[in-house]
Amino acid sequence: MSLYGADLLALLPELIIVVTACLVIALDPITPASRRDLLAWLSVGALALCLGITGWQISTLNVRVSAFSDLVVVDAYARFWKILLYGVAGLTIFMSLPYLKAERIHLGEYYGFILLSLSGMMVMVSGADLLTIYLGTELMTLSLYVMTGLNRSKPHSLEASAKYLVLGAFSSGILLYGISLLYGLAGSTKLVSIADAIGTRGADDSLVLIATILIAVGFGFKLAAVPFHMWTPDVYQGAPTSVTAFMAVAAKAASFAAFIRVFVEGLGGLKADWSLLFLFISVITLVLGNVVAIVQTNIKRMLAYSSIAHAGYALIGFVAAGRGVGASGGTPGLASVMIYLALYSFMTLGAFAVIGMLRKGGVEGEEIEDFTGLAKRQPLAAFLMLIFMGSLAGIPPTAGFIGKFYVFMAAVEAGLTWLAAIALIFAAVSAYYYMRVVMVMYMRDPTPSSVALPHLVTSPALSFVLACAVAGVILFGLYPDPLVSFALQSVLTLK
Amino acid sequence: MAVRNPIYSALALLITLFHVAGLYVTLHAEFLAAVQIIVYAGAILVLYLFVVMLLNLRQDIRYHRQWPMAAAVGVTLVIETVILAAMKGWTAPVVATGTETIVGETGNTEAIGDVLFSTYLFPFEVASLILLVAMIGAIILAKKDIGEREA
Amino acid sequence: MTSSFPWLSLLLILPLAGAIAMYFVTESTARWIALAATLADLFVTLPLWWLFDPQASQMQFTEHVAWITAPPIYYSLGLDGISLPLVLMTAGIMPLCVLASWNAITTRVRGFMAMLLVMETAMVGVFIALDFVLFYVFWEAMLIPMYLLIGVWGGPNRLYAAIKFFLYTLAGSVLLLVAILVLYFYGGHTFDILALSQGTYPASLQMWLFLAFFAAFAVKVPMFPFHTWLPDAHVEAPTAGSVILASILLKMGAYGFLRFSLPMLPDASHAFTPMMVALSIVAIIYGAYMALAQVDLKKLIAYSSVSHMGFVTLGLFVLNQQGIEGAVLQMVNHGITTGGLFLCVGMIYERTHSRLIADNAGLAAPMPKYAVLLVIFALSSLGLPGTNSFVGEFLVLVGTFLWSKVATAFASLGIILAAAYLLWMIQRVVFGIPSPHYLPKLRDLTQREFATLVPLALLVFWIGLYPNPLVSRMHESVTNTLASMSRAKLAPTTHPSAGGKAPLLVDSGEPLIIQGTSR
Amino acid sequence: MIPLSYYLLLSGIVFLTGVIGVLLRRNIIIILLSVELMLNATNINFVAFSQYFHHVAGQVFVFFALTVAAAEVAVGLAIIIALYRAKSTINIDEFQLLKW
Repeated sequence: MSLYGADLLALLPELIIVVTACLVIALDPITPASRRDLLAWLSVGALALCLGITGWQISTLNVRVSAFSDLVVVDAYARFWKILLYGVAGLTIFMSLPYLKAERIHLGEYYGFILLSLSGMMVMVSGADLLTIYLGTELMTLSLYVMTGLNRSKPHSLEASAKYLVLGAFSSGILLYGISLLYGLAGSTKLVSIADAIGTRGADDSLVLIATILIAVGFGFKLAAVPFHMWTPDVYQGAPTSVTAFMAVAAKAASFAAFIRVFVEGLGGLKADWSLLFLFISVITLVLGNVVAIVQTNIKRMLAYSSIAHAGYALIGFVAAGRGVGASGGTPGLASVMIYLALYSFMTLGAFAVIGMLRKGGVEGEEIEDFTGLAKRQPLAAFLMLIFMGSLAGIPPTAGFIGKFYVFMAAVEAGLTWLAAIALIFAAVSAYYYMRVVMVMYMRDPTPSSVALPHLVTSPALSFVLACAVAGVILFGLYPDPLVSFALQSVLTLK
Repeated sequence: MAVRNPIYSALALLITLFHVAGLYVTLHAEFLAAVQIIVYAGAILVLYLFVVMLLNLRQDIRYHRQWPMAAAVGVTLVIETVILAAMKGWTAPVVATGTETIVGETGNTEAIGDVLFSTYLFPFEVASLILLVAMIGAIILAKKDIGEREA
Repeated sequence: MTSSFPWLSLLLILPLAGAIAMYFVTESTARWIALAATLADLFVTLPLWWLFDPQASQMQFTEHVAWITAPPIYYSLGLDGISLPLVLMTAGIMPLCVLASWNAITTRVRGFMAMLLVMETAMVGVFIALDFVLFYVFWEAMLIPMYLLIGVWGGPNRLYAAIKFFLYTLAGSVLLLVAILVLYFYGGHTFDILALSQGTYPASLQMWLFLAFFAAFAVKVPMFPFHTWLPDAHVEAPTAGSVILASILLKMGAYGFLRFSLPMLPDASHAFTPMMVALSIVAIIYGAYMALAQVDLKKLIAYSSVSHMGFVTLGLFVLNQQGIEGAVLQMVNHGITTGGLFLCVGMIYERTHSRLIADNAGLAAPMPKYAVLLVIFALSSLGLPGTNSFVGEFLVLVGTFLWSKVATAFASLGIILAAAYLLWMIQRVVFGIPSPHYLPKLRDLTQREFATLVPLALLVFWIGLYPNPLVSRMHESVTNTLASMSRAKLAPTTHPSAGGKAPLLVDSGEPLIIQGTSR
Repeated sequence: MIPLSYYLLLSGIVFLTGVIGVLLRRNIIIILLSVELMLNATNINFVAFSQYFHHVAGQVFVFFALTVAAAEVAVGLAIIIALYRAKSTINIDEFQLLKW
């Protein structure tokens, strides 16, 4: 019997990603600068291969496979997120190709970091033990710290990286302390043992509560939930746009995936407590995110606050899951979070792709004012941005509406009608700042005095990203059935 | 009182780290005690000191502008902890009956080495990736001429 | 009666296809494509008038296709006597909007026409959707095209007007979504509008749902305290936008009250009747009073719309056959008349580039054809016997009389005020002394413009003199609505998860809809 | 034999010291040093519990936590050096950090 043969087979996608990442990093010094595109294509090829393997796993092993002494599991839930993450990473690489060249930071290592970060995310979504989840989180964020600081010609890039690192390390410390307390309670860091221990000890133990709160705070930072959001705007603004997109979509999705698994599988016995905690957090998150976004003038900063607000919406589905009643329990709520984040990826990636295209006199145009009159010069790009903004605002028939629909449906089913009402009112508030971008693009003429008119740097790779994003937004907006049933089935493997 | 010079802070931390290593010894974690001194004191702290001296930081305006807020948060946390601990008490942990290796039969170092390459092989690999990222990341970030690489 | 031919889907697809075609054509052909698409839609709609069975009270031409499985949402369409006239009116108005924009819109014609066509799909969709989620999708899908119509092609203050319109309508309708979701769980896990209309709901829940519906529909109508977006939007929108707003969009709020509030929430509707009637009467008098004070033609007509829509909500909420039939008729009438008036204003604006009454005085001599048509529409708007509005307002007032004589008296004031502001407007615009500065610009109507206005004028007289075909077609549906109101049996106050399982009207095996036993 | 609760109390104090240090101090290096305090508090917990349970799992966790701490420091100090080169300051207030 080969040592760990079956285990390695279950984690074949991770293996491929890691090997490709090392290969990309190793090949970078011997690749001439003009041929560096090849490294990107190599990475995309690995992602496509993994997508095929994970897809094949879905059709063959529709069960929960544990590997490496139960430290990781490969189940339908993990596969849902992995497929999403492959897609996001692939589109990010496509988006990065022209962007990095335009910013003159086209490094081969960049693609290696994307893949290493991705492998961290994959460990996170598969982790069945707090140790693996913690290590996966660190692998993801460490790569992101480096990628954030990559663009040194921009004044904010390194600063953003420093902020990200300090607050990231701080939050990991808090998370780790919570984990250590849970270890003290359960004698193991496996989620199943923790669930057992909480089952026997009950929720009244003060140490259980402290540990839960600390872990909630630690994850709160990763999810950018208020009041742990303060790193988000600075980091989103300072990071290179393609990295921001990757962070806003993939890191958020992976954090949510691990977060849900920890709280449902490990701390499921404390449902009543944490659903109350996150009820408050979700309300202040979406209120603050939406209100502060109104006053932003930098579009990346605005999207950062919007991303905070969207985390609030996704948390509503999570709270609904905690309050879920009856036989279906939290299933609709958890599925709604998965649907929401999957759909959110399309529109956010699309919006950031448009932002990354916009150049103004050699530098990136990222002020909202830079979009002035875009509809006249680049009608198609402006129209795509219109669709993404409408989708972010949740206007049907776009994907954003479907995401909100399922979240609010879960909330109403769990008896949180008032929460749905508040959230929807703030969705109307959010429409104001999304529509302001549309207004600037369509209804204002560029002032003749502005010296450098913004223009778009297009490339086939970017067109592909935009086409994928807009197709996702429209097709899932019109026919979300495949995604919904996939999410509903996947969530059932969560114990 | 907070010490003004970051070097003193780092040296104070070094002492703390030695003490923690001592605690490990009392807890029969000899291997970790050694690692603590080698990695923390020998590598991490030296790195800190190196950077502090490289950047030649002497002056340090001590407190953050928002220190009243931070102090309030800190005090609240302390009170909360005390209340929670006093109120509910802490029941003794259940001794798990897992399959994890029991310390003591073999030596501490041997036991850790044993599980590290069997039970915890997967995290070990992930940790190696983390170190890889840190290494390459530090090189990329600290290198001077990143922009000029693009032809 | 289920027709095998998907008439209604065709109605939705034709304009959408036209909108997509805009991407591939040149600016000059865009106008022709848009005209062709809207006319094609009209010609698909017209046969429905004869195919419609006036004796049947249920939905006709229904289509029912599964769209989303969990929760069960259907692509479900159908027409009854209430929606048929509104769909016909929509299909009839749209070609006129295209014609009215023929020369008025010079920039980004393709985009403009595409937005008009998307609007048509959404508006028709709202009137024919039989699934609540589908309805909501169409309802919200109108927001962005209308926002762009006002904001891109509108007047000088268009940015303010567009965002105001957008936020008012969106803020109103978000609560509608919550209400829809709540109804889903209380009404037996279905979004089917007809099934939900048969359900019974606890009284306190009905009150909350009514308020949520009210927020959405009252903003759209617009009812009195929520009307402030309307003058801005009407004034700043291009002519076609004003016509769409006045003729069709405003009807959606009233249609929502009639289709959802009344049959689904009969007890709440009864309870809120005094409030609704009071607000309607305030709107009638306030709108007319404000219209008296306007010097801008578009603003005058905008406020007259507030007044006239007050009659519609008044007729709906006196909750009797005459009142509701009058209201539906008045919806169609207002669409024709006000649409005509806005078209007239748009035409004179193209000539003088001013909408002020003072600048457009004395048109009878230089523009006789125009003057005649303007007078016709104005007289129709003030409810002169023989014109369409007379029939509608008369029916509404009869219905109101059955409910309260005092309310009728107050509502009649509105008619008198309408006569005052419209006749005064006519006196100045048609028979005043033309200002010499503008006189050379006053050419009479071109053939295109004439063709735009004459169909509406014919409808004014046809409905005014012979409304029976229209009324007879809506009779059964209104009876049906009232019948479903009179059941008015309150459900016991329970959360659906507390009691037994509600009957599943639309079956589905998905786990999402399984209800628990207790919380 | 020292009771377990003594270790927990100590680690709690060290952890809070670290948290307050992060929130209060404004020099980015000292903030990172405070984070090290937090991590050490965690490690004390792990080792104490590990001894209590007679399980090696806690010690393994400490081993990994140490690895991560080293990696974080390496990247963090690299960023600081680059930042100092660009701005000649590592004072956190100049970056507008920790805005509430």
